[in-house]
Amino acid sequence: MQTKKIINDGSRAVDEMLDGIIAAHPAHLRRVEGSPRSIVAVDGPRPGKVGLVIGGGSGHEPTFLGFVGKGLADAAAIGNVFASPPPDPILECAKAASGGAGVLFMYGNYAGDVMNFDMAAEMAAMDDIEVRTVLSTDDVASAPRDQIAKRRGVAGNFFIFKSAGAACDLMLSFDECERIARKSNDHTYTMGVALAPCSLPQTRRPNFEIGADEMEIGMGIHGEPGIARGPLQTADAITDAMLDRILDEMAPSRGDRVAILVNSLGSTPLMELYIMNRRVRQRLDDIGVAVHATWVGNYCTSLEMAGASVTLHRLDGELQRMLDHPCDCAMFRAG
Amino acid sequence: MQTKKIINDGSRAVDEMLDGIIAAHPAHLRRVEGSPRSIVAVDGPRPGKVGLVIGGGSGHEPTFLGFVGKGLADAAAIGNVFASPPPDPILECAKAASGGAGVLFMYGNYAGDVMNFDMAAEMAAMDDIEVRTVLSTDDVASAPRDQIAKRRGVAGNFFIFKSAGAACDLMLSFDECERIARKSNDHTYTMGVALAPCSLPQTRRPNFEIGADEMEIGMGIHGEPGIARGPLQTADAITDAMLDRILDEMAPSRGDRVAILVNSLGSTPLMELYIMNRRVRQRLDDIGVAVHATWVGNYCTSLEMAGASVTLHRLDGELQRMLDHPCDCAMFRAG
Amino acid sequence: MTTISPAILISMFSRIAETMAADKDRLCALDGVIGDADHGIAMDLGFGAVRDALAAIDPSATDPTAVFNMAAKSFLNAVGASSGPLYATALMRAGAAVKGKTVLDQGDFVAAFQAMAKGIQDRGKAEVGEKTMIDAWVPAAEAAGTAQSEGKPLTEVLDAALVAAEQGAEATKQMIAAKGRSSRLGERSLGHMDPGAASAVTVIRAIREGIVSA
Amino acid sequence: MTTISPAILISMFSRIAETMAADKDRLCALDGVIGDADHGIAMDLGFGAVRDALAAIDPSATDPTAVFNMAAKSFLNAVGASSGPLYATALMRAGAAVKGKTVLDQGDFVAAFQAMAKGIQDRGKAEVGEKTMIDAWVPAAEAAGTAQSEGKPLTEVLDAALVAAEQGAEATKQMIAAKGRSSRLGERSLGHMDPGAASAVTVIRAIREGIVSA
Ligand SMILES: Nc1ncnc2c1ncn2[C@@H]1O[C@H](COP(=O)(O)OP(=O)(O)O)[C@@H](O)[C@H]1O
Ligand SMILES: Nc1ncnc2c1ncn2[C@@H]1O[C@H](COP(=O)(O)OP(=O)(O)O)[C@@H](O)[C@H]1O
Ligand SMILES: [Mg+2]
Ligand SMILES: [Mg+2]
Ligand SMILES: [Mg+2]
Ligand SMILES: [Mg+2]
Repeated sequence: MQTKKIINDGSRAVDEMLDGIIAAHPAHLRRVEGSPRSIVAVDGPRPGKVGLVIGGGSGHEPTFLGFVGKGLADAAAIGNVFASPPPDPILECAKAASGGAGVLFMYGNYAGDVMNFDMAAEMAAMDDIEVRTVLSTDDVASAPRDQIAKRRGVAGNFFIFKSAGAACDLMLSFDECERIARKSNDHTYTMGVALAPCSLPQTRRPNFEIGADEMEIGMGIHGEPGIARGPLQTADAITDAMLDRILDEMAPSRGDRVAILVNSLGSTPLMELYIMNRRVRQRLDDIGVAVHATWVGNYCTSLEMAGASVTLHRLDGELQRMLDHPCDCAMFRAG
Repeated sequence: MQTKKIINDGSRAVDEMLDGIIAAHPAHLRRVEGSPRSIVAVDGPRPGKVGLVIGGGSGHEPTFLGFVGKGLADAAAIGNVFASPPPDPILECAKAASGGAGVLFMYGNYAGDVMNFDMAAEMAAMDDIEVRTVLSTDDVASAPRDQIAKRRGVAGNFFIFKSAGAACDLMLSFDECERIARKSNDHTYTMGVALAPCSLPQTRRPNFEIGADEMEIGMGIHGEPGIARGPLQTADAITDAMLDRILDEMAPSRGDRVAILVNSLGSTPLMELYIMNRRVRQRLDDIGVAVHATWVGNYCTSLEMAGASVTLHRLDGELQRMLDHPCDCAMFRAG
Repeated sequence: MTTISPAILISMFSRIAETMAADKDRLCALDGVIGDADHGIAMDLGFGAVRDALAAIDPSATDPTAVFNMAAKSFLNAVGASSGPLYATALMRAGAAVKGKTVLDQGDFVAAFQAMAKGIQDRGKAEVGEKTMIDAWVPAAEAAGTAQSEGKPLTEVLDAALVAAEQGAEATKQMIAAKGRSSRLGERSLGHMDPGAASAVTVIRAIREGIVSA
Repeated sequence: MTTISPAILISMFSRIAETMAADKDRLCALDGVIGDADHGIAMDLGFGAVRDALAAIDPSATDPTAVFNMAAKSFLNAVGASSGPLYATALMRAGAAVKGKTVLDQGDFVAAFQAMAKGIQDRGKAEVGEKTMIDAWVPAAEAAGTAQSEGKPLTEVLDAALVAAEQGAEATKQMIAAKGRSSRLGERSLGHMDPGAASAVTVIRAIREGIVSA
């Protein structure tokens, strides 16, 4: 039996989605002429500004499209579901985002994305666009600490892209934008839990199997297996398991400040996310860590997967300024 | 087998959710002292302004809490999951929202809500707060045209509350606020489709049954049966079925303007919603109806129910001004 | 048993709470068919709150009206929903019907019982035949009144009420809902018992047991 | 069959596309175990796009390099993902290896085949033993080279390549993934065949059939 989806034709789903997005948000988003999978901020790129190009597979909405807008990303290249875009639309984004001051490529650390974005960067260089790449690696569950470069990028993109976008919008130098982007990634820690799979529009079959009373801690946003599978626990126990690992890495001191993102992987409703946020706050209060701002909702999804992630973004003065810097995106509010 | 939820104790879920919401959004929301289910806009009520109190059962987040903020609702009274709040927290909201110019009660038209809000209105009258009530009845599937007063209020609350909130924020008279609220309701048409049930935190069992290849057109946001159950169709066919009914009621002329809300009932992802929006636009373009603004996402949910609704809000100059009037709510952006 | 003290009323409410907890799942399932699947939760929560509130008071320092009023208030605040105002009004009317009494005789109790049905009707404005709890409560109140006027003992009065409630609830299967959530169902509500009528039977049965065994 | 014309290459790609469509679900299922369940979609999409692009060109007015380049480009643009750059690089290298030829003799074809494996390695930087498509492609290229240097006919060269690819794919079950999505799985990737290695076998089998039956 196929899973239920409100679609027409699985192989057309991404393009039809983009049609619907462009129709819905004409004040924020436009397509690059002739490159329908390259989406640009109407009010984004400008001369002298470092351009910010993000992108990756579809199915994570509002990531990446939702993060395109003034003060955040200038353009996003959109792939098939859970598949990196090919180099061409990335290159078109780079051209559209380029203001002559260099272009940052930022995306989650996945083999496919790295290959395609690298090919696009080479092609951009031939067009005299200097590209630098900052990979996000916020998923602390995806590799041990001594292999941080192998970690995946997940919901923490929200903060990582946000800081970089603010740095670009403030017309900082290419070096500074890159530095801030890297620093933001280093200050961002995510951990997720999955309860039920999603299904791809083309297959309409669950993309992984999980017992009716099981959860998987650390599972990736494409259903990549995590670090432990076991019986479903309470919201507090799940949140604690994630925070233990995050706090262990972050090693905060009393008086530190963070921003929080409690993110739904798709079908986990706000009620459950806010119950988790309550626990996050209890834990942070206990150790004297202050919370500067909190986002709760669907920010980095895996279609209709059930589960959630918690991201802590450790702030210093600079990162806080970047976070508070205004941005104007179609799908959410921040700054 | 119980459904999977990230909760602690089903009977504490609503209160723990509210703890998490207040922790996340201190700049927007606060609780009425001593009445933990009464949530007030930090920056909302003020002397001389008509107060706007909304409310209803939990499980529809970001409805109703998300609509509390400057320029929208002053306060929301929160019930158990899918259950009207009792009169006491509604009364406390009325007191908190009252600026001496009268208080509007606005909520979806459900027997339970009507009884509880009416009792609260009587109690408010004893406290010399004049209350008037405007019920939302935007669900065109829920009763035939000759029984509009029996219709349910669903996702169209977004527009209906928004116009009323703007009227209140503009310091219009009680009569004017009430008139605009009623007019906005009369100009709002919603129709939904459900694909899979949700489950209540206390029962952890699906709240209705539906075949693995079935959908139900017109189903209500608490799983109330709709007008037709049949095999799942394509996004375009589903959208057409909903629009046919909506447009038949709205009877637009060429040149009319509308705002659109394509809303997820919970687990239906943005990809599917935007595919639907694409079709809505095709249909409206075909009949020469202009689109002033579009919202797509989770605005009125039924926990993790799968399905979506389409709302058209027919604009004239006045309603467009109300829609464009700024508001500042925790969970979304509008105006 | 000829007089009903506040202590008996309190234990009667505690029995209602117990029965409702056991009946919760069935009522949710019934509500799932024609409503929103929460009626058992509401009734369990409501009478659970009543039991807890009443457990905190001293039966020797209160009167029946106060017991009914406290029950009404705690039910309402715990529940909201449709059942909240309906049962809260029922209980407040029962309290009003026996105002000034320190204990209740059979006539007082039957009057309180009938006031409950009247309260639900006044609050909900439903008529018999609209597939609501009214279809159990109204025949039950009438049967109690008839049995009472025939001079039957309280046990038999309540037996008659229960039988009438059961028949009334059964009859809702043949009705098309006209009030509440299920009223938008039309013909599709046919064949299913109204959950509020079903829980009314549970309440009335527990009242009977609470009084008979006192 | 001693020379391979552009027309034969085009029909070979069309056979790959056909085989991949039939294999799509199995490949998605394999990817579902250790990856993100889309590998069959990518391969089907990619070779489907190759077939469609090649169907539009005139075989008599093109050369093998142009065929491979068009295949590379259409695969890449349809797919992205990991398979896109890997197969696109493979196909471009194949095209480069036979630059200037109007038809391919056996030696040309084997050189193109080996260039594909080299291209995948250069692009993905994976070593044999890291549980990727390399574990099928590299042994296949080596086996083809050996058979070719032994003077075997092309049919047997490709037979040898296919057998080596099958063995290589089978061997990935015993490997712990070190590249791509599944590299975060650690020990949990043991026991499962790598989907990219599995699809490499499908590609190589279809190449063999396309050439042998030409
Ligand atoms: N106006 C009314 N008068 C009497 N009973 C009503 C009325 N409206 C609803 N009911 C009863 O309430 C029951 C549903 O109660 P419940 O599920 O607790 O509330 P909700 O409908 O708010 O979820 C129905 O089965 C019906 O018996
Ligand atoms: N660096 C690499 N070198 C060679 N092959 C790789 C590499 N990374 C991934 N692969 C192959 O790609 C396959 C997955 O491809 P696919 O599912 O299409 O892409 P994605 O991982 O982007 O979803 C893996 O099974 C593996 O064989
Ligand atoms: Mg993929
Ligand atoms: Mg309810
Ligand atoms: Mg109910
Ligand atoms: Mg894959």
